[in-house]
Amino acid sequence: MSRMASTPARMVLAVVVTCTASAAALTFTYEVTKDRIAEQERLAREKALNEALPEATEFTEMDENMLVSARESAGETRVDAIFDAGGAGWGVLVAPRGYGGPMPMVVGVDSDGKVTGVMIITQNETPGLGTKIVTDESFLPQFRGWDASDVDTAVKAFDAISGATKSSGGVRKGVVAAGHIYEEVLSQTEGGSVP
Amino acid sequence: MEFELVIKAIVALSAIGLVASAMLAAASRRFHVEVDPRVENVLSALPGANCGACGNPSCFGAAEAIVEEKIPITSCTAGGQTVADEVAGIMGVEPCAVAAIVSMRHCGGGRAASKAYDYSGLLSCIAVARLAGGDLTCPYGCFGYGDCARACPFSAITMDDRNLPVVDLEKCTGCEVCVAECPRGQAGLLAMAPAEGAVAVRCNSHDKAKARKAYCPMCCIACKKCEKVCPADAIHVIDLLAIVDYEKCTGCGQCVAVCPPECIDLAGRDAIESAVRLDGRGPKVDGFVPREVVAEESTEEAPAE
Amino acid sequence: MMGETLRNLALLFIGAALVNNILLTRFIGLCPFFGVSGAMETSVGMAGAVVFVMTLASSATWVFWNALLSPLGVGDFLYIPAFILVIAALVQFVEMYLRKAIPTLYRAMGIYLPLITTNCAVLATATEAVKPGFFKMNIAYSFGFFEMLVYTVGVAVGFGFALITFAALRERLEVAPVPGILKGSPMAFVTAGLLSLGYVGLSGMFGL
Amino acid sequence: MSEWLATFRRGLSIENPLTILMIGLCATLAVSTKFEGAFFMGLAVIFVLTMSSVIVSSLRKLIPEKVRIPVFIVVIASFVTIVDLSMHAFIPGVYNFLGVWIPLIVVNCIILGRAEAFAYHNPVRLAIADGLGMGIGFSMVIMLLATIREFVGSGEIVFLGQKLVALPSAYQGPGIMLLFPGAFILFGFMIAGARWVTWRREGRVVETSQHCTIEEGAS
Repeated sequence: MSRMASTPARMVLAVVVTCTASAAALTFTYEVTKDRIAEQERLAREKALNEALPEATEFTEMDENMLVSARESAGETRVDAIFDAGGAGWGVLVAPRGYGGPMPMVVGVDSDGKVTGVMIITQNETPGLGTKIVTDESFLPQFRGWDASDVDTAVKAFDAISGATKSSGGVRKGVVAAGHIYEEVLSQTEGGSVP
Repeated sequence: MEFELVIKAIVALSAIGLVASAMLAAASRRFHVEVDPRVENVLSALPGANCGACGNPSCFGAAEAIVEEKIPITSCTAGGQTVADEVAGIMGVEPCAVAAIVSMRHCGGGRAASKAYDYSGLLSCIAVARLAGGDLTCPYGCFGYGDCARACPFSAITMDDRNLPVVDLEKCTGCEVCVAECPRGQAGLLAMAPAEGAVAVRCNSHDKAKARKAYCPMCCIACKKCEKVCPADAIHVIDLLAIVDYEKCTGCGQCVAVCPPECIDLAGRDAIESAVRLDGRGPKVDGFVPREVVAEESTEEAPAE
Repeated sequence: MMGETLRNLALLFIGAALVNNILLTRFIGLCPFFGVSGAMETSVGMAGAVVFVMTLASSATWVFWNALLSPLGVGDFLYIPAFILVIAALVQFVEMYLRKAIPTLYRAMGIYLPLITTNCAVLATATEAVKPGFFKMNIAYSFGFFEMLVYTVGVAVGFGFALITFAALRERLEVAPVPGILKGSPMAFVTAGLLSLGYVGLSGMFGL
Repeated sequence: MSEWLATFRRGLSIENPLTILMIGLCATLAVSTKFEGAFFMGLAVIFVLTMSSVIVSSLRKLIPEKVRIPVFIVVIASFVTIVDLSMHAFIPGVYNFLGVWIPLIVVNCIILGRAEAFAYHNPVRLAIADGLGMGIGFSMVIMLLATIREFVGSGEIVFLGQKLVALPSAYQGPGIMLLFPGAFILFGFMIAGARWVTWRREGRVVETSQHCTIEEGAS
């Protein structure tokens, strides 16, 4: 079969040309999809925020300084963002670790320091086992009404789902972290307004 | 569409591509090993199973050795004649015939051999051999737990109803894996012999005839009838055991007919015979020649040669 | 402070090698796992080659990521071709180099090198090492070079350990009376399942 | 045309990448906990395999032998990234479930293996047949495995939010089916089943197994 001989120049040329073509094609795909991806992520986040804080009407993301101090009080749990819901409270976006990796979720805390709701944005738990944290109807509502300024007491009432211990434990860790953030950072600010 | 991003992407990926390919191009110069192009060609002709039968660690090693003329072009027993012809073509030499070498079992005892004790451990020859030297009273015989059959990379060995390994001459490539695997293989229980028209002595015991007879009814009794009948002077009783000289043996089968304990057999007949027994269909399989007929046919053919 | 750092590094290593064993709890890199685990000897060779290549590959991708892709802001969509290209070229380069410079090592390890290009474990580890979170190990920060190195060696050692254990099991299996239909690969899968069950039991150890 | 069909069929039956050649296992076992995930994984593999076969095959005379692996890999990686970004944009749920396995299609031995073994040596027409056949063969097995695992393990099959089949909610499936060990064990029995069928049909045949070997004759 007639094939290109492998001279150095040809080798370099072949690879570089392929790379160029590939980079151009990928940038194009990226440009086409990136708005949609951002939009999807924003929608998912907004949906979760609305469900975790049903009374809030608008959310504004809090600034970087706040996030830095929040991360300090959250310990090992990842904190993605904190949203200020006007007078209705705060939505804390944490990503504690479940069985299948980090589970980004929203913990809603109202201005009195009560947990208003917990919503999981995405999770990658084992279908049928770990996913019960979402499908089990009594699991997520149990966090409602927890006292965020004293989560370490409230957590004693926690009820894990059998067969999904690690996943339920992950959600618990997230709520506890959000509680600590409230206790040490958010409650210091004035009733939900941006400092 | 951000034009800038496209440029950045192209620059980034091309830079990596450039570094990578330049590195490879430089390496192919700098680290160029003078490889005879024939090595690549021979390598692609070889089966690529890296079985090691030729004594080289891999087919690549074998290809190098063939090109450097350290080993003959017919070295690849697994590949056989077709590979040898192809290799001969690449090397530019006359193709020559590969004598197909196959594994041959030198024991006919099986279930008939007497046992020293009842063994009920792991069903493996190596395991039984380590337990007081094995469960056979005969120190040369086949244990029949099939290590060779499991080890054979070409699935050429099956265990038959006599608890003996039967070698399929079509599939056997002579790679000697079974010899290495068998605890008594090196001692002479399994040995390599040419496949074409060979007879096999199904015994490798050098013990005194009386002791031997006590172990197993199938053993060679050193009666020398085969030696007398052989027209090619190819079989001799040496040290109380009939040994075939494969340089001379024509596979006429006259010794097979006269052997009193039926200890000598045609190499290929064994497989057919046990297939017949296992199927229970009687001697109607293609190529099966009953023992009596072997003698008659061969006496007819022998003068013609 | 020093003690704390060492403790974290040790946990990172154990987490990568055992608790999150790449082969048996993450399913990454199974092809060589079944391919070369037939014999002890080859699996040891493969394990050595993987440790070597993985460390090199992760270091190289770490450099490219931090020096080129990340600053230019094109990492999000170019990392797949970029990393795999780096790995493929690197493996080929190492192969050429070894063949010329250290022929003995080449003979022992060289034949496994091409196989490693298509080993998902190498790509996954190299990506994880520069983009933590990619493979969902809950690492909330990005690695420094040294941590990356510890992590990669941990993964590779875990890979080699699982591979060699499995090869040893398979050698035993060869002489076991397995029903004909399950002989060979089906039985190997069942065995791998049981071995993996053991590794699942490690989950949660040290809170990892 | 019959040559085309023959090439196509090989991937489905006698050279099925999963049950016979046993390559590309990682993704198969990992994403087969959900039918939905397996379905889109299959689609992604078919797309990447066919497209990269076409490109490799049409450029086969222009690619110098010594850099063929890097070039193949960049081509494959580009298609994989396209799939990755599109899935992220249009089916985020599935994308999140498949996660790391989409990027890892790049190193799925099936794809590079076919590019190297088939597409580099054959015309575009046949490369398409081979890519489609192998891709569909892969998808069939992974979907079958996922159907069994999801149904037995969790008692229902969900596809893009719709329940296709569901057992009464009192059903408590054996959780091991959904965990990693269950995948190994189930797959072991599936190969045994496939082998039993072949043995029954053709009498006992010699087992062939190949691994993801990319012969690097280049260097």
